Amino acid sequence: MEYIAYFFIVVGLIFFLGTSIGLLRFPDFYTRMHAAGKGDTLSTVLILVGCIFAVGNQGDLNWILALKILLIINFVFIGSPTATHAMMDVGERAGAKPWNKKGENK
Amino acid sequence: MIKHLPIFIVLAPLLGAVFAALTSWYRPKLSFPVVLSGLFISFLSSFCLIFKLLNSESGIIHYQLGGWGDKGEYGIVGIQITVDYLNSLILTAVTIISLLTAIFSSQSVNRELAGQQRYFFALFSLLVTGLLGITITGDIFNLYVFMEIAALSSYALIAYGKGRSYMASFNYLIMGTMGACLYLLGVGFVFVKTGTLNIENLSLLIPQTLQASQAVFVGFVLIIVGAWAKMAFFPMHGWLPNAYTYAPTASGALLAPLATKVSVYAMIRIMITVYSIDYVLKSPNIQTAALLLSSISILVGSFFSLTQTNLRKIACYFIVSEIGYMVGGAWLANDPGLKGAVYHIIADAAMTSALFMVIGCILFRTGQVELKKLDGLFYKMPITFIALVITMAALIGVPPTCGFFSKFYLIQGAAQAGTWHFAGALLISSLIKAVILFRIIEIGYNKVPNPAKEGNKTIPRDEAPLSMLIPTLIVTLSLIALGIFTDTLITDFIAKALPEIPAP
Amino acid sequence: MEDIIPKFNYIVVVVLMMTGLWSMLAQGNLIKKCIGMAIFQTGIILFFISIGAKNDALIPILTEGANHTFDNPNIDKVTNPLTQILMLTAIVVGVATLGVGLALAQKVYQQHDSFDEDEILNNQTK
Amino acid sequence: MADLPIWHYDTLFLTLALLFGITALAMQNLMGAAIVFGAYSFLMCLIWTTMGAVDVAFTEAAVGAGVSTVFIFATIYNTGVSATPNSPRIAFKIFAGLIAFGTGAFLLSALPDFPDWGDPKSPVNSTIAPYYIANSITDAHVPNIVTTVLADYRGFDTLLETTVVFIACIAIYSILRIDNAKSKVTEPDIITSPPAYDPTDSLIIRQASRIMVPFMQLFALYVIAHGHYSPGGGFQGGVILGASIILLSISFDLKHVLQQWTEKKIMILTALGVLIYAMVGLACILMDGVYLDYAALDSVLPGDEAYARSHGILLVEIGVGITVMFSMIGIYINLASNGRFDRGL
Repeated sequence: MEYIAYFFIVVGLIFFLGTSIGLLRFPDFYTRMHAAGKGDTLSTVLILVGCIFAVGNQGDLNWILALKILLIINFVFIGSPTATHAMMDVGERAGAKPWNKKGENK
Repeated sequence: MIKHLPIFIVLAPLLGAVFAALTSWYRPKLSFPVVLSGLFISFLSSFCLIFKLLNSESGIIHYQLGGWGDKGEYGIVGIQITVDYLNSLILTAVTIISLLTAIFSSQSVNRELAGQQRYFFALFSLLVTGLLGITITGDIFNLYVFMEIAALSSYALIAYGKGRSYMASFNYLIMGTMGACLYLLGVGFVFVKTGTLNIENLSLLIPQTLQASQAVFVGFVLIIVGAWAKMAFFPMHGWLPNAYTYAPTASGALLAPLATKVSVYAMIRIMITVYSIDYVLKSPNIQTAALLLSSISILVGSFFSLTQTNLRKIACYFIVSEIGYMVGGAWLANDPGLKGAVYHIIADAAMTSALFMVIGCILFRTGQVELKKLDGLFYKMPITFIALVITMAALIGVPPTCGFFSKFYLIQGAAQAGTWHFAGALLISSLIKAVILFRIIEIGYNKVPNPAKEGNKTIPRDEAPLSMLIPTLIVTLSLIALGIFTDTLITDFIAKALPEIPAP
Repeated sequence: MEDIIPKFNYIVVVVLMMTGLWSMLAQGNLIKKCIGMAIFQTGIILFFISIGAKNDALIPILTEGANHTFDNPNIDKVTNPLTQILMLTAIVVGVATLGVGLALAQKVYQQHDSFDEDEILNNQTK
Repeated sequence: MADLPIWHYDTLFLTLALLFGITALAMQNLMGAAIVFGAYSFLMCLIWTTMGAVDVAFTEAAVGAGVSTVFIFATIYNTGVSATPNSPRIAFKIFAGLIAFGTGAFLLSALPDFPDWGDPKSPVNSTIAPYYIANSITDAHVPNIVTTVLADYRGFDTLLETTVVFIACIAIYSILRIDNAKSKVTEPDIITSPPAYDPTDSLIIRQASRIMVPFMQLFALYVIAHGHYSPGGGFQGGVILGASIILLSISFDLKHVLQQWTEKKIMILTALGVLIYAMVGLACILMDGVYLDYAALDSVLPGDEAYARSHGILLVEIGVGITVMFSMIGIYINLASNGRFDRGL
């Protein structure tokens, strides 16, 4: 049980690392938000799944806590992409131009 | 019900405010009487408590909220409110002045804030709740919460003045929050070493076992500086003149006499009860600094009042100088000095209240209080003018009024402690106030306007309405009454309230 | 180092509070003043919470456990609840003050079209 | 060194929090400063959780990071000021810096006198606090000691704290609303038609918040009702309830919210919560107890004295929740619409 928890959490952290790198290295607003939106959601969900197993007591799952964490996952799943979408929307209205191959960020 | 009197002092204005806030949506006219009755109940409770106190043997009345009292080794676990000789007087003064100010302000609020007075009286009552709470509480953290109640409602009351009052109120908010934060931090420093918040338990702990603790000392300085910021003591006085000048008449008349005085009370309470006179005397650096600052504060307030042309601004700078009197008197830390300081809290509350009420009356009839434009005031509003002269005489310290006696004690204290700069500052400020009084008399009495210019034979009498004039007169006459009963006040209350003070 | 680490939180508290204090005094911008005020307050809250913390202690919610029963809790292993209550009050007072400050700042902005203290002063004296 | 628990996360978190705080103050862009301030508050939540102060962390997450950041946004949005040039008052800034530095040095002079971090035998932890830990169950049957102390032992503080929130609400109302509604306080126009669909508003956001809001409200009610056994209580629940309505008014528009919660309703309910709390206290006096002594209510509430206290705590928490919820909504609406009650963020 413990190893499953470690597995999920480590994978989540790897995705988090990817998100951070993407947020820093991608060329324009939209791709950066893409990295933040997708990577962030997935890694949070993975870490929370890891938490379900981590709080289990010697091989037994604590079902009520697991249910609560599942609810949290549900809300992260709804909330995080919506927030990203809202920011994208505002960014487009504010006039952020997508990057193109010529390397001009205008 | 007698047992519950202490809580009703605070609870009545609080409930009055809540009911006023509710009724303002259904019967806006009702909110004023609701607030008034709340203040009246509070006044009655505090008045009855004085008699109960005089009859009690211990000279102190406790009320433990929630029934959580002394639990042996743990000390007092709940919040306790206490009434003793020191604060019973101030409670009564606060309730009387707020009741009179409420009656006084009904007309001016109706005129100045026509159609916008929703919540004005609710906030008025909440401010009184805060001030009474600061005075009555026996718990240093509870005091902080009451401080914030008073502060938040006064920001709103000042902001009712529109125009420049918003910026004045914002500056007050920054300064007031800074003061409250420093106070809270000081409470934290005391709490680290004592683990209790109850004033009585602290007064047993600090003077005996924690004399040498640096943390407790830092806490002491922080609490005092926080209280100074709240009361507009010298380096932190910048917010006061603007805030009180641009506030509406009614807010000014309530805030000016009470808000700063209650902070002075809080400072004295911390000094003599939580810490002790001994502790104050053993930190001579702070004492010297405080005395020097109070002298500067008195002089700065007085000189700035000379340069102003607006009667309200002059009155505001008077407050700055009067704060110097009280802080200085308290920090002299000898018997006459402390007596003078405590007596001056009450005397100055009455004097400032009278001054702002008179100014309110003049504002109500003439619409401005520029000194130049007050010519012939005596002929137009004779009663108001006489009240103004009596109030100014009290501020100068002319014998039958209360101002004389407080000054007498303060100068005596300064002489005993050998701080001549403080005595000198007191005398100079009296002189400057006398100059201003003569200027007012010259403008108001000697400059007779020519009535024929407006086609009248005589100057028309135009006094403020009775609902404003009567409270003004009551407060003004109380200045003389306080002076006459000085002896009773000092021996029956103030002398009993102060601890034994070691002879120099 | 041995002296500093056990008291590191106090040092952070003091630095935080003094940044807040400086910001309240020196910043010209009204909103920045409000943020500085909030940071000052969080500094104080952090101070109170750290004096109430205990080594290896549980949260102040009693549960039936191994060395821990409802009726006879192990007092050294439960965090001090008192400082937490005080700070709950302080947080709420803080947000109330922040709200009033922001409302006043909006009003000032309406009049002077600026959040900068110097500009406002210039406008007023004109 | 390793045996000092502060070494684990707290040193890192504290340093980070310090950096965030200074960044928030140093940023030229006001919107950025507000966002960094929100992040700073979240870090503070983490620090407090590691120190065992879950209720405080919960409140800070709801109040500090959530609502007060929204308040700052609303102000910035309303005035349209995003960045400000640094005002050139160098001399004054240095002077203020000296004051702050001097104060800081003075505060640090007390450092050697402080107990070490986490010392269970320090005066704070060994004077009154053990009473609360030892007697919370016997006095009130409430395992969450914070709730007991908050609403019972120091219940008067909490009454006043609720009053502070109430004052903030009516103060902001009278500062912003009354003046902007010009000479006369008027009822907002009764909105009869449903809000017109605004094509710039995203359907996704609306649907997502439509799903979230009921869950938020359910969770808030759980927090209030379950405050005896888990972190939370009237304040936290009230703020979350308020935040759910604020979310609605951000993702839809203000008119939509004002249809259900008119100005009058909001302001009356704000006062009502304080009234409930104060009246529970008065009821105790009428039943021969002292003010706020819920044990006196045992003849009307079920159970013995300890259970009467437990139920009394629940009653006042409900009052607190009502006041806090509607105060937060009222403050938000006033700040976001500059007192005009026409459009929100």
